[in-house]
Amino acid sequence: MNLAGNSLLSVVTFLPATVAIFMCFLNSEAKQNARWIALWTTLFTFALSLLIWINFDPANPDFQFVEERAWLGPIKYKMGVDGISMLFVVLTAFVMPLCILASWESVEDRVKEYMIAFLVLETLMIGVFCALDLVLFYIFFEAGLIPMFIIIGVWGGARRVYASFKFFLYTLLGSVLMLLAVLAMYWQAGTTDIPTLLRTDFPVSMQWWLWLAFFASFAVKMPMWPVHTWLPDAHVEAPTAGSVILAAILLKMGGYGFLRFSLPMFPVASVDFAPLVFVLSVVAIIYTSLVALAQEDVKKLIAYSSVAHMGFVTMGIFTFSQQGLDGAIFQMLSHGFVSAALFLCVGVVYDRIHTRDIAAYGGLVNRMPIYAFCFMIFTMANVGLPGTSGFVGEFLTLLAAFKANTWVAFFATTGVILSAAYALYLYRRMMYGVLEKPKLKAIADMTPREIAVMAPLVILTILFGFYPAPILDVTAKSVNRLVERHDAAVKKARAESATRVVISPAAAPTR
Amino acid sequence: MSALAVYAPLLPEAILAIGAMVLLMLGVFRPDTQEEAGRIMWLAIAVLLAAGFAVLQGAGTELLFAGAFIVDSFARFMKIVVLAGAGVALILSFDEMADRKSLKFEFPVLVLLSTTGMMMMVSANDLISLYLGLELQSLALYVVAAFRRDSTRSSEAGLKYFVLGALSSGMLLYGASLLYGFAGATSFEAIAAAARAPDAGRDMLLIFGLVFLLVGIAFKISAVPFHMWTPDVYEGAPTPVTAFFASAPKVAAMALFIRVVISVFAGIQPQWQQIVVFLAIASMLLGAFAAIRQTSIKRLMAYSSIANMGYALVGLAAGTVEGVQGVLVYMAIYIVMTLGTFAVILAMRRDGAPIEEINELAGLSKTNLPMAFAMAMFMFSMAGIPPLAGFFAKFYVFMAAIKAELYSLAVIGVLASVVGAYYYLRIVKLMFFDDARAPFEATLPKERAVQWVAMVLIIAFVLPVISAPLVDAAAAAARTLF
Amino acid sequence: MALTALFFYLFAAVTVMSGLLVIVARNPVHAVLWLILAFFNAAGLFVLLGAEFLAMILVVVYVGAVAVLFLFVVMMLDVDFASLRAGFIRHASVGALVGLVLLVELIMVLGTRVLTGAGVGAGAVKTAVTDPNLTNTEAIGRLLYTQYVYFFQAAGLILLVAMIGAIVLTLRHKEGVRRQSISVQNARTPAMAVEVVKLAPGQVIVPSGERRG
Amino acid sequence: MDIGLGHYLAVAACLFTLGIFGIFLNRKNVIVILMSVELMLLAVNINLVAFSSFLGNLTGQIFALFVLTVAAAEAAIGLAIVVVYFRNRGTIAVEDINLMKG
Amino acid sequence: MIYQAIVFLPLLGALIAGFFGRVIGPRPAELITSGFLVVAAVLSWIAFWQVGIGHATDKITIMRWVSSGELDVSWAIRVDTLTAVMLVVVTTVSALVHIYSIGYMHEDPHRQRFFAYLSLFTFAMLMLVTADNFLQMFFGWEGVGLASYLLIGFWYQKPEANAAAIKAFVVNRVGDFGFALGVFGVFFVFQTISFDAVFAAAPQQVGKTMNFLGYEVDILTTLCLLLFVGAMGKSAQFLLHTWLPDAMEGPTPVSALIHAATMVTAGVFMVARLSPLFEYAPVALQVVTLVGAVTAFFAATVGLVQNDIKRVIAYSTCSQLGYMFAAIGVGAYSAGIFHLFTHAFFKALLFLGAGSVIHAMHHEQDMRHMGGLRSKIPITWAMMLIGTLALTGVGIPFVAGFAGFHSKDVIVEAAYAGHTPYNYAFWLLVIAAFMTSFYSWRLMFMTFYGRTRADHHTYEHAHESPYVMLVPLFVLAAGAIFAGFLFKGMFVGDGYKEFWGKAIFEGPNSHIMHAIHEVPAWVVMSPFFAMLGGFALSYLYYIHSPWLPEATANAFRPLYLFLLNKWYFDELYDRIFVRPTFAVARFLWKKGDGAVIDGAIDGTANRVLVTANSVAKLQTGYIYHYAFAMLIGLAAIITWFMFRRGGV
Repeated sequence: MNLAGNSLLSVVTFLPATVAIFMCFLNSEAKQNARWIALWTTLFTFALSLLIWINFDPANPDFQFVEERAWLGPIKYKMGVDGISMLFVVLTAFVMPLCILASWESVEDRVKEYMIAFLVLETLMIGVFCALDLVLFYIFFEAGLIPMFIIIGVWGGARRVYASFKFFLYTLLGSVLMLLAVLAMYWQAGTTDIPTLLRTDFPVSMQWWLWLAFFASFAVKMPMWPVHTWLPDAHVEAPTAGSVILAAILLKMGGYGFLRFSLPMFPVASVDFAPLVFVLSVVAIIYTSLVALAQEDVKKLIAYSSVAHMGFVTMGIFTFSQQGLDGAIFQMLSHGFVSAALFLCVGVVYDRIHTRDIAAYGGLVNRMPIYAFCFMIFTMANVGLPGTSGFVGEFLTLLAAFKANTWVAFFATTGVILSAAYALYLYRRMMYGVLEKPKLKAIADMTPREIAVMAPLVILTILFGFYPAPILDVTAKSVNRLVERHDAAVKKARAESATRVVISPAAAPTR
Repeated sequence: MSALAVYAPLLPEAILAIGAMVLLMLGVFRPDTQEEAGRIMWLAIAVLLAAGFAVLQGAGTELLFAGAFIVDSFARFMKIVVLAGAGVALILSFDEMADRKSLKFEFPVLVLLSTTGMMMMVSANDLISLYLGLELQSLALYVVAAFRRDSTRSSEAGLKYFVLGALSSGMLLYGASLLYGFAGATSFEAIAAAARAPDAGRDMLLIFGLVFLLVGIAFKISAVPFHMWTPDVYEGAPTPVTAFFASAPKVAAMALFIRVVISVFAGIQPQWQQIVVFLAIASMLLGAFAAIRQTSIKRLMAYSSIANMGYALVGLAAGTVEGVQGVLVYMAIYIVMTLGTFAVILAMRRDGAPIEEINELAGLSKTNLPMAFAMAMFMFSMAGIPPLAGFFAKFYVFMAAIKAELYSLAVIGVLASVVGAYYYLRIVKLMFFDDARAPFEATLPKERAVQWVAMVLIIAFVLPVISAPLVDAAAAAARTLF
Repeated sequence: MALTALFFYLFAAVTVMSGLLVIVARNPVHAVLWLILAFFNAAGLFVLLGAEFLAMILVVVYVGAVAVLFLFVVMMLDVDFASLRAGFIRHASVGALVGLVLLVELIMVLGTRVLTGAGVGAGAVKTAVTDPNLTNTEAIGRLLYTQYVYFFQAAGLILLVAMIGAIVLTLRHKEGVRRQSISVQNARTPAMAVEVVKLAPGQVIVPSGERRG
Repeated sequence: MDIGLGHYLAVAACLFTLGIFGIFLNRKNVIVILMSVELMLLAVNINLVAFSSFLGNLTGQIFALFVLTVAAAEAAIGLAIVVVYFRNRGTIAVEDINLMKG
Repeated sequence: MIYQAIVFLPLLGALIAGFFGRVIGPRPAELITSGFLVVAAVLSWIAFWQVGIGHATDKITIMRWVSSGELDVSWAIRVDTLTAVMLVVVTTVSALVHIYSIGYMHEDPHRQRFFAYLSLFTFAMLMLVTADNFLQMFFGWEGVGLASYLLIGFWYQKPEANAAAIKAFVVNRVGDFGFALGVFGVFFVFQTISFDAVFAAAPQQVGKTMNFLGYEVDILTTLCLLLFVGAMGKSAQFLLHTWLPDAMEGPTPVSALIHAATMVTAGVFMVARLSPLFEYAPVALQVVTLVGAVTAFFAATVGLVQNDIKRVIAYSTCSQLGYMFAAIGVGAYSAGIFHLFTHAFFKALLFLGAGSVIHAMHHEQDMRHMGGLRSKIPITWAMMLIGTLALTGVGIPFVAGFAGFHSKDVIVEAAYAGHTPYNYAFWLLVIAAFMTSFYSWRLMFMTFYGRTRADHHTYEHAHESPYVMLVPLFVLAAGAIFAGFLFKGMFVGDGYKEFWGKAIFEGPNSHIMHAIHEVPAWVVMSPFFAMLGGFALSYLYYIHSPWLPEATANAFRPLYLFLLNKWYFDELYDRIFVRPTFAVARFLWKKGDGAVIDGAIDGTANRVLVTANSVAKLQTGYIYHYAFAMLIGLAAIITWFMFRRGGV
């Protein structure tokens, strides 16, 4: 446990930002230097994050690698990971070098600043998953908006201004309400320490409001229908690596938030609001799948499919069962590299043809077999084919959903059909057919650098499809305890309300 | 000697007043040149420093002149902020005025006298000292607003500020007279004691006094709907003067506001709370909305300061120790952000004059990245995005509001902050996303220093080294009022 | 008693009437004159209230200085009086309504005010009580230079600011206006004053001293 | 028919309202606005003196004294600003004072 | 070890051919994959021997897979007779198709990929048949779907192939939708998805109900029906059959392997595998029978008028799958599986033979452009003849015959013995048998007999296929001839119980296997006469009076068109599913996301801007307005307190 000292998490978290600060003093002309420094930093961070995984004790459901320091009065600097959060840290650290590599040639303008933005973003994202103090979490959660805003706005596409503003204001609007809830929790519980809050029973009527406030934030971040429309715009306009980060990591923060806060801290409200989440999830799955079917822009299509996949996540989370939660976490992780991979794939052809219009492609397999292979793997993972990582999460969440509500499972499972339709339709339009567009005649297959980016993703997609145990084992104990505590809390609250004069939930006093 | 020692708490004010007079003499009897005026400027900064040092010497709560003058931790905190604001504003005014060959020794003298007035406001513990301090401050400010007397805009700014200021001080005085009638005395203790009487809240004399008095002070912190002067005056006044307007006087007026409601009207908290909530909501909303369509940076900053005052009032509305602490932290951070922003604005010069239009910032990141970065940090901080200091400022006031169960106020506040974020983002967008224009002239060392210091403070606020002293001092200061 | 009442109503009515005329007068010069009348009558009210010193000050300072200053500026600025007052009525109705509401409320609350003693002035500091043995002026003077010396000094600073402000804003060193500098004049040497020029026959002298002040 | 505090306060209230009225009713001449302010201050002074007299307490009168002092200073500065403005614009009509708005 | 080898050798082959195909070249890739498959096939026969005769059932756990809470699923190989039968079918046909493909695909530049896909398919199919739990079965289920998709779309430059591939995948997904729900339901009810545990617990659930979509429904019936939806999709049963004919866009060996012999039978296999569940869900079984019988009839009617040689066989496959389901539905699992077994041989034979014809005709598939080929490609003709004889069930009643004779007759008897209402299953199947005979012979006659209708050039260059293609035909022909006769005893004979062991469960009330032997003689004879009738009619139409088909078609034009257009299923589905889906998709995108949600957001933003404008307009620049604002503020606050009397 103490192998890497007690501040491994802090090191992993702040290493990229520290390097970013030093990079500020780098000569702007030395583009290559900036790239290499960023690459080595992210790789080293990834290596360190693997150290976390190696030293992580899956049998222990508690927070591990805990660090605690005094900070701002009642707000402490407290970091730690458990089975729920640890893998997100690794995922973030894993995706980062790929992003740097993916931007190697496509970003020529203001390279140093680009790399700095990404490194800072990495720190903030890892911080979100490590923070064990509510305010600290909020700071990391929210601060990520700044570099992302800059990344979309500076290096983005034609409508980047609209997209970046939409992204920023949409998510800000969601999270400011959460901030108020955080404060209310602080006054109620007297602390913002997450482990303590996890054991705090909030009054039921308060839970409702807190839950709604957190929901506002996480639903936007997820994003859930109908607050998802920032995502297609942001994805489409962001540079490839930006889309990757958005899809792979930022979307996961919402789901992580549900797991870390909404479920364990407001168990009764979660149960009460579960039908709402189910409805929204199901609508997200069907609605956005359908919308994806109609897309003419590759990135938009993938973005919409992300929304649909996140629908499975929220659905799984609110089944309150081991399978549902395991599945949701797995789905998030899997989506983390699958959607990242899909965006990277789009980036590969975008770098060559500079269009995201599906109609501009066709018959790519003729000249780009390796690319077509990778794309096929990820398409299949996106479709949720067994044997790819995309399947496990989807299956577990649906399995749990059936237990919770057959209607939900019924409608959500139709997503299986729709996802096949839009994904294969996309593949067909881009890859298959005769290569007849003049622009594509000379298109070249993936370069070794691009293959180096894709290969690990392909391997992981397949590996975790066949052998998901490394992930499921890590999450099992923590999830198990979460579920048990949740059940106990709900039972207790129900017993209490039964002994009191029954107040209908709709008439719950509004504080 | 020992007789004089009694007056030790008055030392900072005395230093300022005497310093101002000495500098005035120097200015009058030395040749009327730019160099000489510059020297006097430096001396004025030295006087401010000395006063600040004197403020730090005090401890505990001390009363002078039969209780008309009070020095406590709260006053000391606010005085330091005021002095810092005034000092930095002076530093920022050098180059701009020197460039226009309009450096005059009267300017630092007036700033010093105005600062003296602010110090008196902060220490006021009597309606008369409140009024005199306020007027000393205001009269000097009227003059500096119109300071560029050959400029139509500047004199219009001065005129508007003066007319409305006179109106507001009339209202304030009317309120003061009613309070005097109500309590039979002008000292805060007496009024507080009277207001604590059981049915005081139903006595309309007291209520009217409260309303008129608060309206007068609300004008000074430019809370809506008493804010109307702010955008015009900010726009018209010379930019360094605007920087000054946006910083120290706001702090002093806020200090006054806090002391009046917390220690004078403690007995009728529900009543003043309603007023403060109204002012806070109106200010936050108007500040957020009206700023969106602005094209002038200074007007934008005016609306921004209106909104910021609204947020500060959110903390005050709570009426608790946490609330006051929040306001104090907010004001301190606000000063840093504002002066930093003005340092950037003043540093961006084309054709020998600082820019006025927001659009001229376009593409700044390509021509001067460090400055664009600093500006972006200030903007994000103003928008309240963590981990920048502006977030913590809002954090503390909303924390207090939540504790006081002012939920709807808090919700409106955060929603307004999202609207407000839009126009801050717009500036970042102009600087980073848009195409570059001609680069600005070489930046000025003083402005650069100010903007760097401010930026470092804003970013490094997450470090306890920076934030803890401020937060602790604010807490201590807030406690003395209760 | 009745006399007091009579005088009160006289002074009060004239004060308010002239106050009204100040704001509705077409000619600003008239307005200033109405203002002076209002001040005089207010001074009368002060006398009724036993504040002789203030009444005097009001007349001396206000009528003697401030109002005259107004008059001076009004006349100096030479405004085209004929065109004034044209657009008086435009938003007057709404404004009048709001003003009226305010007035009614103020009079409702204050106009009926009687000092009951209870609650009012409960914690009043007793140091400034009127001493029947002293004249009003003397009593004020004693207080002003002892307990209220701080305010006195502050008022001094305010006047200083007013002075600096007025000077800094209005004093102009007009270009092209010749000023007398006595020290320079006294220090003049013949060399500075006289220029010796050697002339060739028929040559014309261009006076060079013309350009120097 | 006793003249009480209320009478004086009512007179002051009338003057005060007139003062306020004068400010936003006047469209033509800034100086009249300054005079309106003087009316307001006069109202305040009547208030203070009346209270002082009825409370038997001199503070009000002293306050009024300071108000007079400050009012004089204010008038000086106000007129100075008006003069400066007039020099720049050649007018002091209130309706012309709107270079800056929005 | 032998089982692992059987299952993973194809995977290994697929990986080698797929990843290193371009390095090692096409020929080694072909040889490696085919070689591995041959080995696997041989091993499968050994396994069949061990299990079928030696009753050496086994269960081999390979690796943990998904474990989450109570759910604990491993990769495992379940070996029992059912598995063994399927292993034999899959590996044998697959090996033969691999070999055949060496010849058939020898001009294709992407042969490595083709072989990789074939082997990958085989692997997935083997995973399916060896599954020990629902999840692994689902894996195989979807895996074969993927391989099918890849292989149908193998000629990716053909738009029709791509469309057919997507159609196959998506329609299969519709079935999988039901299958998946079934699996979820199984887990919900049993807390496990391992076969053994579920089967053991099934009897306790008899008669119990659960809530499904708001209705209280019988547990086992519901689960079985859901699972059967999956089978319908995969086995192209009525309503979900539309993908199968289109799948003929793929290379013909693919049709033989996937769309005749193996994958499409997965549904049959699944229902048989789940017999311990279905046996307790009689309602579900009745549905199975109904769907099977209707499919058998429906597909046969369509087959009557198709002109594409592969489509005829495809509809025939569809129809034959209906037979299998009909058998299973009445409880005669072993009969169904037996037909599956024999069908694999003769249908693969027919497809490969058709492939040989197509090969000879330079990828001409329309029978109207064939004819008279017997002399050109006699070996193919002979093979096709054997296949037709087997398919139509030629044999001597009560004695022996071709493979189809044995298996199909058992099914018809079972359908009779199953006592469906009005014996509808029996009659539908008999009529279907008649039609089967008709269209099979029609195919033979149109292709090989009469005067050729092919263009001269093609006809002249028609040539017999190479031996690498013919040898697999020989093997399959042997199977088509002898499989029924040889294995009848084992599969459905007296020793069937011993042979199947626990692999197939028969409910305590199930006497169908006995009843089969006691059906009246006319019942036994009926398929024979149907077959004869079909042959006779076909001869009349296509040899004796070739003008008759057109005359009949003209006489019954609506009916003809109805059949020719496959009962208008594609059009119908296009109208009610595909087009509305795209319309709705577009609507949701443009109107839902675009107009409503983004409209609301942009509208809010616009409102903010408008408000901002009006707020900014308040700032008029006039002092008196500013003062007025202050006055209003003041008056408002004062009035507020006046009305509340200072109270709160």
